[in-house]
Amino acid sequence: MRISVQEAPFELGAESDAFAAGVNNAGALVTFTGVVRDADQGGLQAMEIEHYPGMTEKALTAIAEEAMSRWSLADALVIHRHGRLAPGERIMMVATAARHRKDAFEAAEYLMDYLKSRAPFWKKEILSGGSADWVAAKDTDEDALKRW
Amino acid sequence: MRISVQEAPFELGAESDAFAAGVNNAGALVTFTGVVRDADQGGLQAMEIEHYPGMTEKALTAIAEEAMSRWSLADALVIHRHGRLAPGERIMMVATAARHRKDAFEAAEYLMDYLKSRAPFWKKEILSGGSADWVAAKDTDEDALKRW
Amino acid sequence: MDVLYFAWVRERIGLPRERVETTAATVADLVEELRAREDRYAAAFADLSALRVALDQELSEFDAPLDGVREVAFFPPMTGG
Amino acid sequence: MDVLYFAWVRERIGLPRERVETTAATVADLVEELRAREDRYAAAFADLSALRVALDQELSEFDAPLDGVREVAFFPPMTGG
Repeated sequence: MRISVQEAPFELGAESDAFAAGVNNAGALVTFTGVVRDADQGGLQAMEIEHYPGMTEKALTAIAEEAMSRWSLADALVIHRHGRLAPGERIMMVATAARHRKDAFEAAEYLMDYLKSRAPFWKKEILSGGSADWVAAKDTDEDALKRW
Repeated sequence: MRISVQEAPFELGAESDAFAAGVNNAGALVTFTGVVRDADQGGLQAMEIEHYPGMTEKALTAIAEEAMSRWSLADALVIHRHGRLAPGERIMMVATAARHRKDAFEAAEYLMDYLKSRAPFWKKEILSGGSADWVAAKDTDEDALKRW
Repeated sequence: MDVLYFAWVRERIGLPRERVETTAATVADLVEELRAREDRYAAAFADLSALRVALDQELSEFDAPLDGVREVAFFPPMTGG
Repeated sequence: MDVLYFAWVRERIGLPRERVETTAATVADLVEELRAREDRYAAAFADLSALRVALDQELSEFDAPLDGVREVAFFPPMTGG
């Protein structure tokens, strides 16, 4: 299990290959990657991601450990960036490995649902023209937790 | 959208990077990779994957097109190998890209469920000692189609 | 018409494809003709619930008509992924 | 105790963290003390339903006791992923 909270970019391909190389006899690997997309109204210049150093690592570790125990995963990976990101940059990724695909998919969705709403990150959209808006939490993201 | 039925190995990382580079303004990327794991009783020497040339490509294309239309994906990728594979080798992968994670996850699971049970591939386990068994289809795989 | 066999159906019958001249109206009729040929066919087609059929590379049913069909394939349930 | 602010809570109050001497029994009591200080605090804490609190880096509730707590953090609902 690996948790990384980092400002630096990460390579999706290299991380996927390294994760796959580290697991033994897992039939199913799932990755999810989050990418900065344009604001709903367009004109996104940058996405600033604030976090709570110390708590972030603890929260992500607790979420990943819960996933590991619920689904007996062979392995799990969480990478989440903070700082200023341009549109198209990758924000974060999770990866899961399990014997069967159902476990790998469910655990990856669980990780995503929890890190959306329970890990201390806050996104701010910087728009062309200079205005900036904190991204509001969505009811649908909170609701997504109820299925687990 | 890309469908590849091939005997040659594929690189998970390189395919993931190429897929990610090809999509525009998709916030969510999901990959699933299937790996040859040991037989339940142990002692797997190789996995032989037979397929139905011609029908395989048609079936995978139809499944991917259905996924693209159901979830308005930005893109989808299906790679499936045939021939003789060693334990630990990658059998197949799918990738999906969408604005939101729910669509990317659901579409990837849909692709997997359908290509498990509706694409003309058959797996044979070659065991140490020389015996060989065709892998039986699982009721759970057939049942998985009912949710869509 | 061309008749194709895959996986253990191919192994039981002992060949991957053959040309079959038939006036069978449906897939089920064709199966009856094949079963009557030799034991290896009877063995391969003993339990239709364990078999699937494709007509011209589309999954179909055993009661489907063969009118105009050029390629019939028999195989066990698929195990891809 | 150390009190930390994140995202728009930090922006409204105008600083990321401060040292607060308090005898407040619960988080809600501490919020009342902070609100009474200045308008910028009153503005930041106007609607508690829009806020979350962590005690020593664990998510908690506004009615939780502060006994033994060294670090309190206030922030809006999280938007990671």
